[in-house]
Amino acid sequence: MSDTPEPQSPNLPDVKRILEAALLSSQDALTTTELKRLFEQELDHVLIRRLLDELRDEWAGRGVELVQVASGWRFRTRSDVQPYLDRLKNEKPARYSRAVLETLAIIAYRQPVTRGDIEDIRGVSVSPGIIKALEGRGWIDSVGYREVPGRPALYATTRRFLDDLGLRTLAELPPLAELQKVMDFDDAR
Amino acid sequence: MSDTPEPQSPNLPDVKRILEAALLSSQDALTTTELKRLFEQELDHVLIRRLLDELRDEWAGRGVELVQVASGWRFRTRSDVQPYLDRLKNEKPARYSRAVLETLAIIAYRQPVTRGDIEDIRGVSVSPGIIKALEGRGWIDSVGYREVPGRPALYATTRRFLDDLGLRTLAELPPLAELQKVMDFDDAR
Amino acid sequence: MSGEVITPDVVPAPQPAAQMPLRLYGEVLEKLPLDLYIPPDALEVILDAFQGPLDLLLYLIRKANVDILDIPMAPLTAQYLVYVEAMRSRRLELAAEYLLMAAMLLEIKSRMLLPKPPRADADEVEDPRAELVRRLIEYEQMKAAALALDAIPRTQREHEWVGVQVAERIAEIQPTVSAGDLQLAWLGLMRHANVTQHHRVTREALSVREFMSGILRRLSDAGSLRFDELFEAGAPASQMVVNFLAVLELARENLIELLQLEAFAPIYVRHARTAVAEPA
Repeated sequence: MSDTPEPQSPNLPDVKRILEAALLSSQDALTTTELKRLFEQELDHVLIRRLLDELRDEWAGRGVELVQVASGWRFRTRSDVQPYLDRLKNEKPARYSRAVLETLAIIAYRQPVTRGDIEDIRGVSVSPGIIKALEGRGWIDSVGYREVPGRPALYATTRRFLDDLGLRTLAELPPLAELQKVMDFDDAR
Repeated sequence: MSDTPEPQSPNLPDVKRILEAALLSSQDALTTTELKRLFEQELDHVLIRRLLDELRDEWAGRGVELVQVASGWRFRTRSDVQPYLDRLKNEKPARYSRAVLETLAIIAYRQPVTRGDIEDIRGVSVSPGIIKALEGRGWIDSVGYREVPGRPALYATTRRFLDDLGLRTLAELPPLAELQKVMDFDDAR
Repeated sequence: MSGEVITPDVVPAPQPAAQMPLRLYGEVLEKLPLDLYIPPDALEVILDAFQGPLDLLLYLIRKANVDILDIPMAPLTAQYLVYVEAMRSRRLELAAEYLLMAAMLLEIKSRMLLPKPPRADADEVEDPRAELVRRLIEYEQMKAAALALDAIPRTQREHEWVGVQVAERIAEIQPTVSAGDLQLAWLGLMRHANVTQHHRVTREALSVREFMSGILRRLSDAGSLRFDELFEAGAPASQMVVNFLAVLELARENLIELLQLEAFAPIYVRHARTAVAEPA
């Protein structure tokens, strides 16, 4: 229904050019399925994937890189230019206290967990402000309730958490340290 | 926890790389004065300007272009990729106002009609914007003039109107006789 | 959420105790436990640095370099209690968890002192420290994980998302209209105007109207046409009839002129008074 002329079937260099423009201008990461929707003709997933890999290689060494995160493909600035970009920013990036980081780690590695679970592990009470800060950042959300008295909320990390950390899945989180010792201990007793 | 080291004085290729990353990631256009703030050492306006021109040339022919607008420099998508990017959007299209729909209905069912005819039926004046909107859409056009003072244009619906509505002929428009029944029914309750 | 966190690693190394003797539950501690001394003005800061009793215990254990799986309960408990006592004596607000842990440590210590029951299945006797050790290990794991998470480069700190402006739309998304919308619009009109009878249009009449528009459009292009040129040779009879009706209706509404110069000469059709200057 739009007045713009239907775009012609683009050739491969054009496809890559269009993929690049879409990824550079998108507010969010784009999956290969979404990227396929750019084109009228049916393009193969494998082809899109190959072109994305080519794009990633072409951008290597520049100030911006193409990365694959949990919710798809996205361009982001490379960390080595960040100190320059910081000079343009008025606010400093948020630094999180140990309490926030430990809470986040417990939710990330033990999800889904209730606030009570987090308190058991940390040995101290968890202030509502900590949960709110993580929710506000869009890194955790409540995914349900545990069916015990009080029906406490169960928290889990979000896709945005993975995106912001440049991870595709939770499996890419740093492995937990000292796990071996726990096993030894369990075996020993 | 990142104690990023103070960036070293960048060399020229790096300056260009940093300018590019800053412009690609900025929400707004950046002036050369703002761009100078990226760097600790004092860079010449002329130099920045030259690098921006180089960047613009390097991006020529891609799906995204570096442009200088009133508020500074910014990257934006080129208009020729727009039809592709539009496919990603799933915004709902706007709806026509009742005035537009009624005007269109009168032209469709009573064609050829003048603006005066439409006004007689609707009982209100028809703004030129409505006629323009329907002409712009390619749904109506002027097919002649009525030989009365002022020689008002006679409007009729176009082939494109039928195409866009999926009709082969005007006779496939909903019959008005049935409408009468609907109305009688509505009035009866 | 205070930004700067002082990790336990910055706790100053123990110094020779020359100050007042520390008291623990009323008794003067003759010998300071290893690694216990804290300069008085640093105490608050240091206690702030601990995330809770588990964190404090871990610090004591790691500092003493003992095996977490074989914690010497007596010295550990003593050290822990000194810290807690120091906090209390300084009227620092002491989280209840610290006292709870103190009670737990004392309980474990006392159970360790009891002779083991002479049972055949001695293997099955659980170490009183087991639960504490499990919790310490899990917490230490999470502590390390928190640091590891924080070390991952993240958006808004080491990276920015790229978001290039999308060029202004060339054509806005056009509203869609269905035939039903038109029907409803007409319905609304008729209801409003109450002129239904007058404007009733039949299916047949619509066809005529379509041909009327078509004829006018052709006349706009051609200027004038021979009457027979208005009819497509070989068209179905019904279409011919409708077309003819359209010509008559156009003439009746004075939208076209029919011209015949003499009898039996070709009839010409043109826009009504098209000869009058028409805007280009």
